[in-house]
Amino acid sequence: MTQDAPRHPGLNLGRHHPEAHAENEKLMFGFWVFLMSDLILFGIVFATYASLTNPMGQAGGPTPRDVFSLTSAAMQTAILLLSSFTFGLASLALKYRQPSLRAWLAVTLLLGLAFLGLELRDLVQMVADGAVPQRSGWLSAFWVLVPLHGLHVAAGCLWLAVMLVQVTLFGLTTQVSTRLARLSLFWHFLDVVWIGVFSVVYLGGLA
Amino acid sequence: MSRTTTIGNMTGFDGMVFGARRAFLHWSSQLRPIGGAGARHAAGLATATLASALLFGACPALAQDLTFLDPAGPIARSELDHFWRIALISSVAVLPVLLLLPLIVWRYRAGGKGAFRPNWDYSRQLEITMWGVPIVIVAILSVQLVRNTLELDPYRPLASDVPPLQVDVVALNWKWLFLLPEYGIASVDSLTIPVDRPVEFRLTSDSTMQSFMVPALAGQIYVMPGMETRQNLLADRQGLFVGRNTQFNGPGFAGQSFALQVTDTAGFEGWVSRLRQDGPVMDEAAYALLATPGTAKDLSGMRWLALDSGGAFGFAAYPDGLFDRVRQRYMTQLPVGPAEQPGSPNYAPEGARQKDSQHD
Amino acid sequence: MTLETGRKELRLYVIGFALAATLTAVPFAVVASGTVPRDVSGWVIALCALLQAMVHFRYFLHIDFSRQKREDLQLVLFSVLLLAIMAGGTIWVLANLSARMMP
Amino acid sequence: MYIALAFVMMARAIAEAAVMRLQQALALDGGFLSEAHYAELFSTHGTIMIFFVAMPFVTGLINIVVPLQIGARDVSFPLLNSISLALTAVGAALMMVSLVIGDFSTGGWTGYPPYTGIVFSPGEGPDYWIWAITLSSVGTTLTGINFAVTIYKERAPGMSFMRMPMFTWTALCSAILMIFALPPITAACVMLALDRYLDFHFFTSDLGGNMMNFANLFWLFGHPEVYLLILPAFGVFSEVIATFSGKRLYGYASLVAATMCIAVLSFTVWVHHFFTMGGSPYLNAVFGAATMTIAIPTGVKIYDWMATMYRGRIRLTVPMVYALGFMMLFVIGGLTGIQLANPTISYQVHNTLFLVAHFHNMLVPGVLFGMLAGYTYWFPKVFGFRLEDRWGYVAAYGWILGFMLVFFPLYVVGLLGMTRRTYDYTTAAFQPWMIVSAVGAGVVLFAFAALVIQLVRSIQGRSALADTTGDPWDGRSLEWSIPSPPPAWNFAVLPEVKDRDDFTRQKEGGAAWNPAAQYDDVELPRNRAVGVIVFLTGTLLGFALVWHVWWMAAAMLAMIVALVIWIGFQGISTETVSAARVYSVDCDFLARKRAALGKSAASGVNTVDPVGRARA
Ligand code: HEA
Ligand code: HEA
Ligand code: CUA
Ligand SMILES: [Cu+2]
Repeated sequence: MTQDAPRHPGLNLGRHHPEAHAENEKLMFGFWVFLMSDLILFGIVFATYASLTNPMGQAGGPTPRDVFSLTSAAMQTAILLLSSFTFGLASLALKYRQPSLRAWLAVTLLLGLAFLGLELRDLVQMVADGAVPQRSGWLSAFWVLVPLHGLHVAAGCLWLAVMLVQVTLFGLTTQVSTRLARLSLFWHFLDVVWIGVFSVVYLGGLA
Repeated sequence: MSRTTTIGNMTGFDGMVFGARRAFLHWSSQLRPIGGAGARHAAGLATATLASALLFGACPALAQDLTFLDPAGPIARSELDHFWRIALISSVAVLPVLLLLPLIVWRYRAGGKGAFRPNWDYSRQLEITMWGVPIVIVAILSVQLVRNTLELDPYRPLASDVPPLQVDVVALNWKWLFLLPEYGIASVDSLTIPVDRPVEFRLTSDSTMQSFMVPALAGQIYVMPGMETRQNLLADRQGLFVGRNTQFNGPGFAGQSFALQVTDTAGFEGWVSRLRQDGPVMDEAAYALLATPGTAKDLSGMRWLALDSGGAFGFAAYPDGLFDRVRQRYMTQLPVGPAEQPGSPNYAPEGARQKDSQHD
Repeated sequence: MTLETGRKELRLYVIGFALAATLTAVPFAVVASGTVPRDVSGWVIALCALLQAMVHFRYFLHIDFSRQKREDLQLVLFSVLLLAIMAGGTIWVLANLSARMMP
Repeated sequence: MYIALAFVMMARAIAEAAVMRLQQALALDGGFLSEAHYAELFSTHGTIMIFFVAMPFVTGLINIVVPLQIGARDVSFPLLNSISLALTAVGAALMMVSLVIGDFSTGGWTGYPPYTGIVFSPGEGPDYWIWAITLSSVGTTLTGINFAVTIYKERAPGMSFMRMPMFTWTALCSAILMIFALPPITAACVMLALDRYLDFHFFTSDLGGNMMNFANLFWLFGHPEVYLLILPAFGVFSEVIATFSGKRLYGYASLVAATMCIAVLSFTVWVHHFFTMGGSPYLNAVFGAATMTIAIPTGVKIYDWMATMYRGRIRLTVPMVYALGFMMLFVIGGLTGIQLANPTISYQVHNTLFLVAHFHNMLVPGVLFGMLAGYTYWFPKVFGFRLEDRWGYVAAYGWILGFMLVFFPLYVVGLLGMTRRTYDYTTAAFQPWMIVSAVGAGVVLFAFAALVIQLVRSIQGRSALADTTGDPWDGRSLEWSIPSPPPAWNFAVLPEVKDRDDFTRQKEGGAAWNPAAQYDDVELPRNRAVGVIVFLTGTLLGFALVWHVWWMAAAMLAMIVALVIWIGFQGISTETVSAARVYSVDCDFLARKRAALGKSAASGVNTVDPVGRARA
């Protein structure tokens, strides 16, 4: 029983990885604290964005209605949410040491890349429309907020790729399992931040 | 204000401090390490505190024209009252520390008389006092604070039978431009206002963020490009007061002050009519030139200003709506580049140069 | 036993996913329809976002009220408190200042 | 390491402070510095003192002391620790480079745009400021995470939160502030950089930028920052006062509660730094009142320390002199802080030297004295010998007197209307005060020299000052139960904690210094060169960004990413210390300990005899 007792946030590894389960306690807690610090960073950028989303901040330049597409935002949201789910399946596969682990990780990676692709497409379109960060305070904030999240997702994708290599090379060693556990926290956390992005930026802007 | 007279006083102070230091060094060299010397240490601490308190007793004459310690209007007076009141109320919690601490150190020093109770670490009553007293004092202070803050809101027009004098202020590097819409005149680094008549300042900046203050009359308020802040004040005493920018904005900052003359109505009207008669007319190009970085003194070489008295100067007229235009310049759809921002080292107003040569 | 808990955990992910998807779909639908008045849609968006964040924390990040996780829950709540103070405060302060500086 | 860095940077910042004071003493109608030079001086002085003296000092002290106090072998993540240190060092290195190549910012430590924007400061100065702060702030955030995890997860068995020493408590609160208060400054600096480099419009005057947001974000960080610095100082004073009063800390629970209150409240008051921006009176009143509430927990702390001394046996050692100087002076600074918390008073004295006097009154007797007390107090633990006393006393009293002479006059001239950051003035009435102040700076400089002399003398006389007991002060917490300097593994056997002042309990119960029943192997992390690499790449990155050397910046960024991935492929490298080795070192220490106790009891001189005192 005690072996199964959760020691940290996220999915616990439990008795199937006794050593990693114990080892994970302070690593996961530390990572969790880091994420909370990151959350504040996002909060600051969100607040800046919100305070510039007004005619004064837009300085006569493009407004949300001019540059956002609800469809694209919905697609990105759907993809990211789905990737959270597939990462969940990967976590379960990890916990019970099932061979499907790598497949789910790969699916998640592909979804992440698809998300980034769509976001990039939107950004390129915005540049074409003249909605560049140099145009207004509001656009400056947009170009920091959304790409900041995108950068996190890109880092997550890179990390996923590295972990796929490591799982293949080293197998589910203690270190690899604890890293995967942290990556899963990171990935789910990014999805939580995305809730803020689509609610504040896209839905708030288009409502 | 000459330099030499002040230096003259210096030896007195200097001697005093150096004497104190020598005595202190002598005394501290006699100290012995750890333990036993407790008494002397406590006494030393007290003397050190006392010595500096005495230094302040010998306070030299106040700089009368630029401090709220000698207020010339109801706002500054109220701020000064508040200042002392807060100090007094807070002292109720702070003084006991200053008084009791030396006593405790004396009594409970190693080898002193106080009883030693190494495991005493809690007393309910003491605990309640420790939290209770500051809570009560902070509550009292907070009531004072809220009342005072609401009352002295710089935006609040002052009650008076006379309508307020409207003054628009544009902060430049490193000078102050005053516009009096009622009279159509403008002045740089000097302003005259009538006594006992409220003045309402509207302020904006055509350069960096600055802070406008006339300490003897009222506190400060920030002045920012593209924005308008306000300050209401009233002088109830005649005199010459200093106002200045308090927010650092580059070389020239130290000299960015202005003279505020408070006179009776006749004096004020005299000032207005003198400017109307003798002052040059400011047009857009002249404003652009005026806005170039530099102090008023730096500008006094410019002949078109037709200066007769040193430093400060004024204009018989200024372009209509100048204040609002300056403010709105930053609020358009167009970028305002360094060449168009007067405080910038890269400021290059078109036509301003011609202006000066025209008048040569 | 293992398989059973495994299945239970899987079910949690599925429930979480379904809830999250619904809570996403609702505000998107509200905005897409374009018929809901602005202030109502604003509230719907905010409420759904809040609920969805809680769903993610509960089902994906596995934060709940059980004893062992109290430390983590405290950390999250503390962070959210500070986030509210800092982000909310920023918005308030800037709105207040801007309002006073528009003539 | 952190402390060595702090020391070097301090030497520069002090020299700058002395030059500024001299300038102002002579500055009636001019002086010897140009205005631009003076501006660079106060900017570097403020930036260095806060970010590269006070912060590393605090961090270094926590790093050394906390693992010892909680009975741990090290901080949780030693590798991360070396990376944080490297990032702090990067910032310091950039500050130093700016001395030689190009100019530093003239915008003060607060760096408000639009003055620091590209329009008004087209040079490289603000870029130095931005990158020095950005890179070191990332390091500080990571440090905070490391400390928080260490304190949460590495405590010795039995050490519940309410048995933690006060210093560890304050370290925990500081860590929390590092984690949550640094992101705003990181964000603000990056936004300012984007404004400057890529023509964004966060804080510009035109196109919808909002310069007020910078002030807002800066103080969202800046205010918690000053409490981040003062809390560990409070922790040091708690330890020092309890130890040298020979008494349990009075009101431990109150002190813990007060510390937490201060940490949380510090996030709710930032607007008091810009009451004069023109916010509505309601806004100002709310934040003014919130600010005042901090006086309550702070007052409780002061009273608790007084009650700790009350009924104690006060030994006036050097750290204790700092503690007393702190208490007397700090309450005066607190009183002026309360005055500043009133918006209407702030309208008058904001941006004047009254404000400068207030914050030095908190930073010097508070933070600096705290750090100096901590330095004197824990020096023997770290180096194995005590600091010599005589010059220590000279320094301590010199600081107290010098501080008063420098800064009390500034209160007066501030009230008289002299603004901060002015290199000259035309009002003759200021000058006498300025001269007193300059003389004070001389005393401070002398006190600093005394510290250096003290250090040199102590190193020369280290055999006489050697601390063989590991417990030179009759300490109360666990760090005093182990040898000085501690072995790499700190504790031979992780202690079992049963009381708040656990070491005192052991001594009183005769349980101290007993060999353990069983010794085990100890695993220690192996040193890696990662810190050095991060330092080099980070410094080059910052330099490349300041001077717009894009290829170098890109290369360094790529290198950092590669480094992270490379670390990811390394196994955890540890080395094992055998149980036999641990056992023999411990036995050695215990034997020396017994010998030392016997000797000092016999000679009867003024060295501390911990056991005798505790039993008396
Ligand atoms: C921790 C912070 C700190 C400390 C300790 C000090 C210490 C001092 N400061 Fe400073 N100061 C600031 C932070 C600090 N200051 C800040 C933030 C500003 C604002 C900048 C701005 O405007 O933006 C400022 C500004 C400032 C000004 C500019 C005022 C103006 O606006 O015109 C002046 C002018 O004289 C000044 C003077 C001094 C002096 C004489 C000291 C002296 O008291 C002391 C000199 C310091 C020392 C001598 C160091 C002592 C340390 C040790 C001895 C430790 C020893 C270490 C070991 C043994 C390991 N300070
Ligand atoms: C370690 C640093 C430190 C500390 C501890 C403090 C502590 C406090 N500070 Fe200070 N402060 C600074 C560093 C610090 N400050 C700096 C660096 C700046 C300016 C930076 C810049 O502009 O460059 C600044 C500026 C500053 C301002 C802005 C002023 C302005 O720009 O106009 C204000 C205003 O409210 C303020 C208030 C306070 C208050 C109320 C406290 C309180 O925490 C004090 C509490 C303590 C006491 C009150 C004393 C003990 C209590 C008692 C004995 C019992 C009870 C007392 C009462 C009930 C009154 N500070
Ligand atoms: Cu200041 Cu708008
Ligand atoms: Cu503050």
